Formats: sequence, structure tokens, C-alpha cells
Amino acid sequence: MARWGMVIDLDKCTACQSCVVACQVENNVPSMTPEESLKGRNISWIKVVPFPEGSFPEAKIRFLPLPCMHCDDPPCVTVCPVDATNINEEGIVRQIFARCIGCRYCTTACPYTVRYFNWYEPIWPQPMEQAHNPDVSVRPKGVVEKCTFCHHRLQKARANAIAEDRAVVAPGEYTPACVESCGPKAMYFGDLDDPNSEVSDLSRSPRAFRLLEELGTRPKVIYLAEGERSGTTG
Amino acid sequence: MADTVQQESQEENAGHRNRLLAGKAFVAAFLLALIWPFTPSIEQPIQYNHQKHIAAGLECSNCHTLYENSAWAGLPTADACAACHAEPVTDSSEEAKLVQMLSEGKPLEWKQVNRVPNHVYFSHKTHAVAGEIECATCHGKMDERTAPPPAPFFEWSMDNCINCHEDRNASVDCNACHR
Amino acid sequence: MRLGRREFITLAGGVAGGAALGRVSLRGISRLNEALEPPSALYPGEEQWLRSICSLCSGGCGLKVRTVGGRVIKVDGNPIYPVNRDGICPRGQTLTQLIYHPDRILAPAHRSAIDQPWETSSWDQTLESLASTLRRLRGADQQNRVLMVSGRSRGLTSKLCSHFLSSYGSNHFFELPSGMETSQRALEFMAGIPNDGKAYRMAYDLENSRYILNFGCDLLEGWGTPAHTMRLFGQWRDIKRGRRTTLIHFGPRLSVTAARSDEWVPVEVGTLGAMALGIAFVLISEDLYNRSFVESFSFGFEDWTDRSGQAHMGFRRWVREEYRLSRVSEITGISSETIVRIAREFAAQPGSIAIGPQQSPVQPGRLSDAMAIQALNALVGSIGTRGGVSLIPEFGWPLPVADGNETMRTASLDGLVAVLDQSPEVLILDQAAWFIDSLDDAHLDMLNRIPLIVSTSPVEDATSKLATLLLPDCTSLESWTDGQSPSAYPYDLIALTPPVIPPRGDSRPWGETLLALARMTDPALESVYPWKDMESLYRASANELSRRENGYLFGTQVDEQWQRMLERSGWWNPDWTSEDEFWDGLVNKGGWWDPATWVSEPQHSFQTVSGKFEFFSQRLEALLREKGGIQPGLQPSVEWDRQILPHHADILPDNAPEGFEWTLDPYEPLVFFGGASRQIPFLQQITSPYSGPRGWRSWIEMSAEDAHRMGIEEDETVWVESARSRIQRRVRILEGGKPGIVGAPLGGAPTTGRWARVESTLAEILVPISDPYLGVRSHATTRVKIYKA
Amino acid sequence: MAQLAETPYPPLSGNDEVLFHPIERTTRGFYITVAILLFFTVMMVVAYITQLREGLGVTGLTIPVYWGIYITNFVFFIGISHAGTLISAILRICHAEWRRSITRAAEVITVMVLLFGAGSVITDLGRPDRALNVILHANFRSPLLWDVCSITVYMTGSVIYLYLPLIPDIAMLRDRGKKWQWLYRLLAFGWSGTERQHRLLEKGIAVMAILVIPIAISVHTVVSWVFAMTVQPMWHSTIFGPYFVVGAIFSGIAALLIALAIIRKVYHLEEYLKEIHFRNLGQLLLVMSLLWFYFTFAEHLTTFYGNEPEEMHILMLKLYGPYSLLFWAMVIFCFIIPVGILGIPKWRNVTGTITASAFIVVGMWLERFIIVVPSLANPRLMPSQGIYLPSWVEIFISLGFFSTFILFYVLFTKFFPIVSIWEVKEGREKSLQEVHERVRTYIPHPLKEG
Repeated sequence: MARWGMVIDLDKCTACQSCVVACQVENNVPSMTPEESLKGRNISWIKVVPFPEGSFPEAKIRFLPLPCMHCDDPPCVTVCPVDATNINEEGIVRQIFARCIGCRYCTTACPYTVRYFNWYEPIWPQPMEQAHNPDVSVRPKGVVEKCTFCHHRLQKARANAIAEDRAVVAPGEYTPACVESCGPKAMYFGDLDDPNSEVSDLSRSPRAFRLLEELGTRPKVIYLAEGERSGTTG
Repeated sequence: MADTVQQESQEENAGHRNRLLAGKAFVAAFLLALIWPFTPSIEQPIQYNHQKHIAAGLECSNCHTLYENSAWAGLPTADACAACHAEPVTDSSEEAKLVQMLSEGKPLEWKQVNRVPNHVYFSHKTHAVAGEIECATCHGKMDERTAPPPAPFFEWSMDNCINCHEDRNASVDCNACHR
Repeated sequence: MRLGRREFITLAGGVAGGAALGRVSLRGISRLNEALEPPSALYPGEEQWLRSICSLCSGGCGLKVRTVGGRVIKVDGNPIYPVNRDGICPRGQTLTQLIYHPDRILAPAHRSAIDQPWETSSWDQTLESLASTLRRLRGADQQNRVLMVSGRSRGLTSKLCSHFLSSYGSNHFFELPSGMETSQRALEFMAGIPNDGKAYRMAYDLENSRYILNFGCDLLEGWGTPAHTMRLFGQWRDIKRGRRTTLIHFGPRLSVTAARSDEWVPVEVGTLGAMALGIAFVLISEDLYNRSFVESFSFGFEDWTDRSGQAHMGFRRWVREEYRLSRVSEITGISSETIVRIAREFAAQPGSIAIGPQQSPVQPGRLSDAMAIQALNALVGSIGTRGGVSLIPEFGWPLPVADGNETMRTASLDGLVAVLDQSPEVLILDQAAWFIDSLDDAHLDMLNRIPLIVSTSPVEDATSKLATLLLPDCTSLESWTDGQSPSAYPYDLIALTPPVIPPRGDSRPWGETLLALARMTDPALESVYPWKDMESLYRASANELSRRENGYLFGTQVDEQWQRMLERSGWWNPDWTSEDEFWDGLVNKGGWWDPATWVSEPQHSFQTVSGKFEFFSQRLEALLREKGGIQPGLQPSVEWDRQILPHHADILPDNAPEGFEWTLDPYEPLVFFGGASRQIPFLQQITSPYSGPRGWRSWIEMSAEDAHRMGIEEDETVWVESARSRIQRRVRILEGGKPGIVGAPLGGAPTTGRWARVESTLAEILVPISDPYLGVRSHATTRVKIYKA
Repeated sequence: MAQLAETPYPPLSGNDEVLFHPIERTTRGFYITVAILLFFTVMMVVAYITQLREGLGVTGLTIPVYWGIYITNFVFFIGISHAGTLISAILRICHAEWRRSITRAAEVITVMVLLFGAGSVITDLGRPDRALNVILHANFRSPLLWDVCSITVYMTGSVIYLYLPLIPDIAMLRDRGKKWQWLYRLLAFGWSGTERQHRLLEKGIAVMAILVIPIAISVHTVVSWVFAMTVQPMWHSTIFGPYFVVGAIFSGIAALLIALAIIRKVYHLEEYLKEIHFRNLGQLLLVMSLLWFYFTFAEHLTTFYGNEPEEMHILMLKLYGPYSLLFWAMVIFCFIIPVGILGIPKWRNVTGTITASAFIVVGMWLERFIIVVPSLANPRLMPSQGIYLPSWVEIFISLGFFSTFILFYVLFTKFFPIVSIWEVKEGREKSLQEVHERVRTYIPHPLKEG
């Protein structure tokens, strides 16, 4: 059984937020009205968070693309009173929109703040609903939603694999939308349990770190710290 | 305390019983009212005869073109019908209706009978091709139908899905179907 | 307790009733649940993956489009399109929101004045009314009262626009400046271009650069082709490629590029040229420059004497005397140590390149700065080399017409504004929201006096707000779309894709509209453009292209390597043998390109007066002589040389008026790059990666230090006042920003449509600064004061 | 035994007619009060309908402040509920004779306020229509489900505990034969006042009194665990259980005191709710105030010394940042003012105690708010998104909850005696004797020695 994980090379990220939009388009995330947007209620399953470091002139801003960490020990799953969020054998943490009661306990329990709530019925000004991805459900108001690692793509990839009598989804056959759209190729996706996969290779890099590891959540999104600048002499 | 209850007057008891009966009637009515209207019958634009077409040698995939290679089965387009019915082949009144529609260039708007909820990912390909499940398992014997089904043959509830998945050792992971 | 019959009935009834009620409520609730579900999506239908090209900026990335049941669901990068290979910028992603935008204009419409309601009309009617106006003006020999401003700077439609105007008789065609104009002019002056009438463009081989000095370019915010630059950035830092490319950013503003560079050197405003010359000083005085290149292939490095016997100062002496480290350090505010360190690193390895200056339609930079930057490239010998800079012939879609003359493409904003003064009668705004964005209220008043303004925008935007005639274009996914090498891209490339979906509503590709307009205006024009639609025009154009004897149809990256290898051994194995094969290949593969365009061997023949790279540009000198010099009456002397050699000149007056202590630095954020896209909600939600998703209105960026001193909080509204006017803006506090510098994005809230917000434009307060050589604006950095609203 | 018969404490007699007055006579003031309270209830309904139709977007909640004053109210109301059952049970078990006239008033608070505590959570749900999923698809790992369980048990227990001592009084009302006969007949459950019934009732009350104490403590512990079981800074604390329980009892007593003072004034029950009740409860309040301060101090000092950056960030926001006003108001309301008033014996009178109580109730609401909001508003990986301000919907719903709670309370006094008549009577008739006997058993017997 695969254990899906993502590696994000912060050294390559240009903070273009292509991943953010790719995710929204792929997953039928409604765009907010200006009023709601200004209230900070945008839903973006992956967002780019700036981390300014140091002051002028030694300032640096690090940009962190922040999807759901798909923790191996997700704090959100234990607190859900109705089992509407769960982690499956492949380590994907998901939200069952049809069961969620909207108590938002998971959103408060998540130390990464990557779970989102539908404050209103999603708005699709006519005819924007034409672009709905039929593979992804449209969430009703009042439920929590989150990054699914584009799970529907795995469902499709697996359907293909089954149809072709393959036991497993081939590497590269299943890629979330954010990873696919990344211009500088700063994002990698694959099976962390496969010792030969690119992600498991990168996850062992000395630059690799996980966010808020000290909380014991064991995230499956692994970041690669910024690389060292090349030596001064050629 | 039961002693005391027994000491209640007869009249009181009768009134109590009446109220109880009324309550029961109310509950029954409530129940009926809730169940009754929820099996709407679906009207199709053409009273398509599956039996006749299948007997004539058509395969499911001739009209439901997508079911073998995508999540969706696909509904026949006007073009698909026009391939044979540009001119009337029989003297059926339904066919006449179809030919009329085709000649006017009206789109053929079939109504979807079987519909899984919005939050479910269901793949025809996985079920029909990889899982080798007969169409009839979910759709009933369409080769015997002379008119379009007014309601789904299979009740699309999670329990029914899970029962079948368990019987066939298919995945019952929430994520396998919920989208 | 005794259980009698009556009690039993009571009990049983209660139990049954309770159970039934329970069941019913459960059922009822689940029904309610279903009722509250959003309506099920449309019936999906067949899924297809098609190819297209993005038209949201001049980059023209290749797209992979997913459609289901004839609806566009998702747009991604085309993996075999060489420019972007898979990646795509956030703007391209939002094509779905553009196509299905609720404010799409779906039919031609007209109105008598801008305060009147729109009336939709048929294409024939609308075109006829426009054609009759064009006929009338042509009859009265007033063709020059017809103007066209276009937002597409590349591709066949763009060529058609300019050619149409020139055939019609007007020479007022303007298109979106690429921002590279100043750098290109500098390179033309110093390295020269052949005088063969062909178009040339500047290209950087950044893929192979190892050490990049970036003088103010917002590389990661829409420079060149956003997706291409991002791909390059990823490659520079790809561990698998071995050596990491170092990126040093010079510029006062802590831009995303500055933040993501290996080093940010926060020079003072307008001192990029001085910085470049400071680095040149180190290279020269420490003898680090490329001796073989400079000695053999450059002119004006050492002191020289011209034909008239006049002694001239060489670049070496000029820099050593005028740009001593202490002075440069004083001008730029950067320590000498930093300058020396960077200069040594720059000279230490091959593949070093200096790019710049900063670019945007409002601040294309100074020619003198640009020349200083190119001088650095010459000092390290990076002209025409691997990883360097070069001028290469512009290669694009040929317009297959007998008379190939085009209206000169006047790309400057100032030139355009000057024409507005000549009481034009027809103004055609072809996807030109960028243009409206750069105008202030006084300019807009001038526009309001034009009797007929035509807008081609597919959605309501700033141009449709001004227009009295709408000729809705469709998006690139709804029509035949082409692509060609974007600016600074080092390879020849052309691409073509058929429509992905039919045009929405009654919208029509602008190219076809133009062909129809030509037919209706004049039989003479009709004979020039005999094509009925764009497809046949592309076909004709492709036939011309098929006769070229180089390049390949698009392929994978492996193909690319293989083809380069072949070319290096002198082989070329064409993918086609006939016009038809070429056409089929073009449409099926999506395009043609030449991965071997970039000459990897240094090309050292320069088309200058001296035949060498000129530190002292004799072409510039000739130009100045023609114009009578910058300072009238100045005779050839050392003072004269000063004007021609790369130099630094202050752009802002030293003595700022009281209180005007900030410098406003306008820039284009990625999402508004090129001026459009304001109406796209997904883009408004990601306007800046600095402070989270808070779009839908414009802002200024202020350093935390300044904000703290002023007691200004994040998101507070302030007045920004320049010598001209004042506007309100929200403040975004930038941790680590340079004190005294205020970043101000161009673009902002949508001006029309359902999400319109009233906001004064930045142009209102900008005080443009002109370049003394080119006569067009070079900067719009403006002294401002800021106070709480 | 012979000696006891000679006790100098013969049964007292008295007339409790005044206790029936609120039920049997309706004043104009009552109608006005109900009308005012109903107004707020209607506003609440309007606000809630708005919220149901539009979605939770009409609240001031945002990303990341997903919980606001609904949850604050929830914690607060559940805290107040500790007034009744717990206090009355403890006093009953301790045989504190002064309890007799206040237990009912306290128990009613518990039952009524629990409704609104549970209601607050329902209001907070995005999909109240799916609330039953909590039972259908229960996930027992979730502290919220522990809450559902313990509150349900507590609710049931409190209702029984309120109802049992109410039976003899209802029977009394039934026997007086005035309005609402059918109701009283139904509820009296055939009480006829026999010896056996009395024995059963006493036993029932005694069992419930003992059961209800651990349940009550568990309830607020579990409420605190909703927060403490997450890893959010300043929530993840081991002392949250006892801290919340202490705070709950603290606010409960304060609420009870206010209720008693109003009942006393409005229904002229000065004879039943005497100065001594306020004095005693005031003393208890003083102790709780000190205890509360001890916990607050311990909690914040630990955070401060731990100096964990995430926790320190939130702590500093509370001490000096945007929440400092609320924080220091809380300290003043819950500690400085109460201790200042109640610490001086002279001021521990009716006016003094209810003044302190009023401050404490407000202060404790602030405490709940300060626990819920700042930790949420400043998550680890997100820049602060400003301060959360409740919208009109939230304010009206909260006001409505308070007013409807009071309305229910007022209505209760309209139907049932707010002072337990039979217990007062029993006290008058038997307790002097009982106390005398009991106290004698405490005293070392000098007679035997001789």
C-alpha cells in the first residue's frame, strides 16, 4: 500500500501562487465575493504563506506553500465527533462532506490552519459553474473542506490501473493539480514508502524538514530548506 | 404509584385513549406524507424501447458510449439516433416524434434516472469493465423493458453500496467513493 | 405493576409511535440533507485533452486543456511546449474563469454615448457602421485620425492589426511595450544590428547562465514569459543540474524577486547604472575582465582618437576616474565590500550575465543605465555566448501579403498620448486594458472626446467602459491561436492550435473581424487580405514557413537533446517534406521551433561602425549629433564623451520638497502583468504573496520600519500625495523592506462589471521622468508624502 | 434517649402562604418582564433564521477564528449550570440547614441554563440539520462527543434532581386545586405524602445528590478538554480540567446570588432568603475567587516561565496586546473587586455580594472569551488576521439566549414554588431537633467519663 506524500523545494518556489489557483480550479473551490474575500474568508486548500526573516538590509522573505500536511497522526481526525474526517490506509486525510456537521472542531484543532469552512452556499455566478470539475463534488454551505491531495485523481488513476490489470498506480500516474502546475518544478509527489521514488529520496535529503514536527503530527508534506549559494570562486 | 393511576376516573381514561389514538393517526399520516412524494417518476422525451433495440442487435455501448472507458455511461446524442432514424424505419408514433425532433434540430434531452449523490465518485469503467458487474445488476433487465424506467432499479444508498462492496471484497474505505 | 389490556395498548402504542416518529425524523432529516445539497453538476459527458495557447500575456504559453462534454474544466501547461513545458502561471489557470465569466460580452453592441445603455446588434450591422466611418475618413484623406492600441504584442493577429492599419493609411498603431525596449536599444547601440530592414530582438540564454546580476527586473513577477522564467528559476536551483546559478538582485524595492534571490542589494532609487559602473570599476582595476574579448572585439575601452583628431576618453579611464568605489558606494548606498565581492564573483566564472534595467510599461529604465549594464556583459565577454545576451533576428508568423510594410510599432506611452492630442476620430482598443491602466484622469478626459471608441475585450473591462462600440473577441481557447518566441526567449518558435470549444455566444476572433472589416471598408483592402477566416490565413502563413530549412516540430525534452546533438554535428533531419505535412505536424504537435537557434560559439562580428562591441557607441553619437546633442551647443570634448559613455545620472531631484520623504516605486504584480485580469476573482484573491489573500483593492507596500515610525497599521488607509495629486491606498507592511521606499502595484480592483470598485488610478500621482536620449519616459518613481486618511 | 425527649427545641410553626403568591397572583410587572424578555427572544429567532438561511457567514467568524462567542457562551452557560445541582447537592450532603430555601432556585438555574449551553453548540453548527450524526456516526475519540455524553447525563441527572424534591410541592399545588390542575396532577405522580413515599423520596434525593456531584465535575472537565486535547497554544494545558471546574462553580455561585437577590426582592421573600444566605454564599464566593485566582496565576505563570514561543506570543497578546483590555478587566472583575468587597465582613451583605456577583458573571464570560479567541486568532503558521468582532447575528442570538434563559426561569417561578416549601416546612418542624441531635454526636461525651 502506497503512502502518498509531497515534497516542496522552498529553494525553487517563486511564490507565484500557481498552485493556489490550480487547486481552486481543479477542486471546484468557489471564488469569494470581494466583501468576503476582504474578510479573509478565501478558501484555498493550498496557500502561500510569507515568513519574513530579519530586518533591512539583511531581510529575507521565505514563502511557504501550505497545503494540508496529511499528517500520519492528524489532530483533526481524532476530534471530529462524527467521523467525517478520516485518514485512510494510504495516509490521505479526507473530509466526508456529506457527513460533516460543521462544528469546526477540526479547523481549530489543526495546528497548520489548513482546513476551511463554507461560510455560505458557494457562489458560482452564471455561467461559471460550467467549468465545474465533474470529478469533484461541490460542497454545500456549512461544512468543512480541505486539501485531498486531489484524491479524485487517485480514484481515476486506480480505475485505470484496475482496468489494465495492474495492482498499483504507476509513478507519475497520480499527481495533484498543484504539483502539476508548478512552473519551477518545486513540488514533487509520490509514494513515500517506495524507497526508489523521487519523494522518498528527497525526503532523506539533509535539507528536508517537516512543519511543526515537534507536535508529533508526522506530516507527509516535506519541505526542502533553501539551498546554499554557490561558492564565491568558480 | 400505580395504585393512584388506577384510581383515575373512567372519563379521564377514555379521553386519554382518544388522544392517544389521535396521536397515532397523526404519526401515521406524517409517515405517509414523508414517504409518498419521494419516488418521482421520470418522463423521457421519447418512450424509447430498449427491448426492441437490443433485439435488433444494438449493444449497450452503442448508445451509452462512455461506460466502458470513463466514469460516466453517456447518454445517446441526437446524432446517434439520427444514424438510423433520419427517416422513419417503422410506424411507431414515438419514432415519428423522434424524427420530427431530429428534423427540427432540437436537442435530445434525456433525463438522468440513476444519479449518485454529488459527493460520490462512481466509475462505470471500474464497475462494469474491471469489476465485471453485469449492467443488469444495477439497472435491471433493460433488454426486457419496452419503455424507459420511471425510477432507478437500484436504490442508491450508502448501505446498498457498502453491502455490495463487502460482498465482493471491494474497498470500503470512505475515500474510495466519497469525493 | 399489573399490566392490563388498556395499559398494554397504551404502552405498545407509545412504543410504536415513538419508533415510527424516530424513523420518520431520521428519514426526514436525510431528505432535508439531500434537499440542501447543491444541485448536481451538469451531466459530464466525454472527456478530452486538447491543446491551446494562452493569450493572457505576450508570453503565449502552451496549454493542455481538459474538456468534459464540451466544457473547459481545467487548463494546464502543455508538456511539449518548449517555452513552459508543463508549468503554467496562475493567470493561465484562470482561463476557465475568463471563458465563463459572468460579465462576458457575448454579442456586438453599440451605444450613442457612454452614459447611454447598450444595444446589441448583428455583426453585419455593427461592422458596416464602423466600415462606413473608416470609408468616410479615407475618402477625406484623414486616415491618421484612426488609432489602434493593441494588447497583443506578438502573433499573426498582432501583425494583421498593424498591417491593416498601414494598408488603410494610418500610422498610429500602438502595442503593449514588452519592457525590454530600453535594454534592446542599448544593445543595438553598443553591439549593433544589421541594417537589413528585418526585425531583431534581444534574447538571453538564461538557461545556461551561471551567475546573474539582475538590475531591477521583476523576474518572478511577469518578466518575459512568466512560466518560462519560473521554469528557469527552478532549473537554476535544481540540485540535479549540479551547480546552482546565483542570482543577485539590485533594486530598492523588496520585490518577490529580491526576496527569492540569493542576495538582495538594496540600492537607492535610480542608481542601477552607477551600481553597474561600480562593478565595472572593480573588474577593471582588479584586472578581472575578459581580456581576450575586450582587446580583440571591443571599441572604446582604451582612450582613442577619432578621424578628426579629437581625443576621446576610453571606458577604462572613464570608469576608473569617475566611478571609484567610494563614490559608487555613496550614490548607491551599498558598501564597497559588497560591490567588490559581487564583482569578483561575477568575473569568476563563465556564463555570467547582467540583465536589466528594471522594466515595466511605466518604467522601462534609462538608456544610460542599460548601456552600463551591457558594458558589464562585454567586460565578461558574455555577448553572444552560452549563457549570455545576444540580438537575434525576430522570427514569427509571416503575413503572406505582397506588400510587407507595417506601421511602425510605436511602443511608447508618451508617443501615444501625443497622438491623442491630434483629435482622433476612431480609437480601436484591442485588448488594451493595460493602456487605460496607465492613463490618468486628464488623459481619460481626452479619450472621452473621441467620437468612436471600439473595444474588443471579451469581458467587461476598462476599455469596454470607455467604448461606444463593442466587437467582442473570444478567448484563445475559442479560436485558432498562435504563439511565437516570447521576448528574451533564446529560440525561434511558432505555434498554432485549433479552437478547443466553439466561441461563446456571438463572440468572434478579432483577426476574423479585421478581415471582414477590410472586406467591407474597401475593395483595395479586400484584395490585400483575400482570406475568409483565420484558419486559411494561418494555412497560407504556414506554407511560407514550411520552406524554412531548419527547426523541428515540438517534441519532448529528450527529442530536444537529440536534435541539439544532431545540429552540433551538422545534421538536420526535417519532420516534414511538404506544405501539407508541415501543416498537419504543426497542428498536431502544436508548433515548430529551432532548439539550435542560439549559437553556442561566441559570435564576434558586430554590426557597428567599428565592427566591434562599442563601449563608446558611435551610432548613439551620430544620433545625438543629428539631434544637436543633449545639451545644445556642447562641442566634442570629454564633456561630450560623458554623454555617450555609459554613465549615471540622478533621476530624482535631490532637494525634495518638505515632507515628500518617500519614493514611490510603481511595479506590475504578476497577476496584473500586462494590465488585464482585474475581473478574475481567483487572481484578485492572490494579488500579492506578501500578506495573504487580500485582493480586490489596490495597496502600497511600506517597510515595517516606516510604518512603525508613522504608527501605521497593516491594512490602514493612507493618503499618498505627490506634487500632482493625491490618492488613497491601503497599506501592506513589508517586514524588511527598505525604509523610504514605497512599492505601488499597477492594477487593482476591477473598474467595471459586477465586482467594480471605485479606486483612483496610480497614474493620477505619478510624475513621469523622461529619458534624455529616447525622449520617452524612463521612470515613474515619484517623491510622495504619506499620511493617515 | 429520655434526655432527648426533653429537648428545648419543639417544632416551630409557620405559614408559607407567601411562597404560593408568585404562582397564584400575576402582577403587571410580570407581564412587562415577560414582554421585554420575549422581545429579545424574537430577535434571537430572527437572527437565527438569518443565520440558517445565509450560513455562518453572517457571523463575525473568519479564518482562523472559527469559534467565537457561541462557544464562549457554551462554556459560560455550562459553567453557570454548576450553580445549582452541585451546590445544592454538596449542601444537602453536608446537611447544611441553611440550604433549604435556596436549593430549588439553584437547581432550576442548572436545568434551564444547560438547555442554552447545549443550544449554543447547536447554534454554532454549520449544519444543525445533521446534528443527529453525532449519535448516528459517533466517534468516541472526539472530546466533543464526551461532551455530548456528559452533558446529556448531567441534563438527565439535573432534571431528576430538580424534579424529585419538586414532587411534594407539586402535590401541594394540586391539592390547593387552582389553575393548571391537569398539569400538577400529571407531575405530582400520585404523591400523597405517605411515610413510604417520603422514605423513597429522601432516598432518591440522597442517591441523586451523590451521583450528581461527579457528573457535574466531569461535565466541566470535559468542556475544558475540548480545548485542552488540542495542541493549540494556551489551550493544551493539564490544569484546564480543575481550572474550568473552579471557574464554573465560581460563576455559578455568582449567578445564583443574583437570582436569589432578584427573587427575594420581587417576590418579597426576605423571610426565606435571609442576609445569612448571602453572607454564607458570599464567603463561598470569596473562597472560589481566591481559588480561581490561584489557578489563573498558576496557569499564566507556567506559560510565562516555559517561555515557549507560540504560547508566549498568545500570552503577550493577552497581557499587553489587543486582548489586554479584556484580560485585565477579567482580573479586576473576577478577583480584585470580589476580594475587595467580600474580604471585608461588613460588606458581605446582600448589596455587597450581588455587586461582586455581577462583576464576576461578566468577568467569567470575559475569561471564557479570552480562552477561546486569542489562541485561535493567532495560529502558528499564519499572519494575524486582525481581531474578531461578533456580528449583529451573534450578538442578538447571545442576548436572546440570556433573555430566554431568564424568561424560562421567570416562567418556572410562575408554575412552581421557587423555594422548596416542604423542605422549609420540614426544616421548621424537624431540623432544630435533628441538628441538636447531630451536633451532640460530634461532641465528646463528658457524661460517660464521670
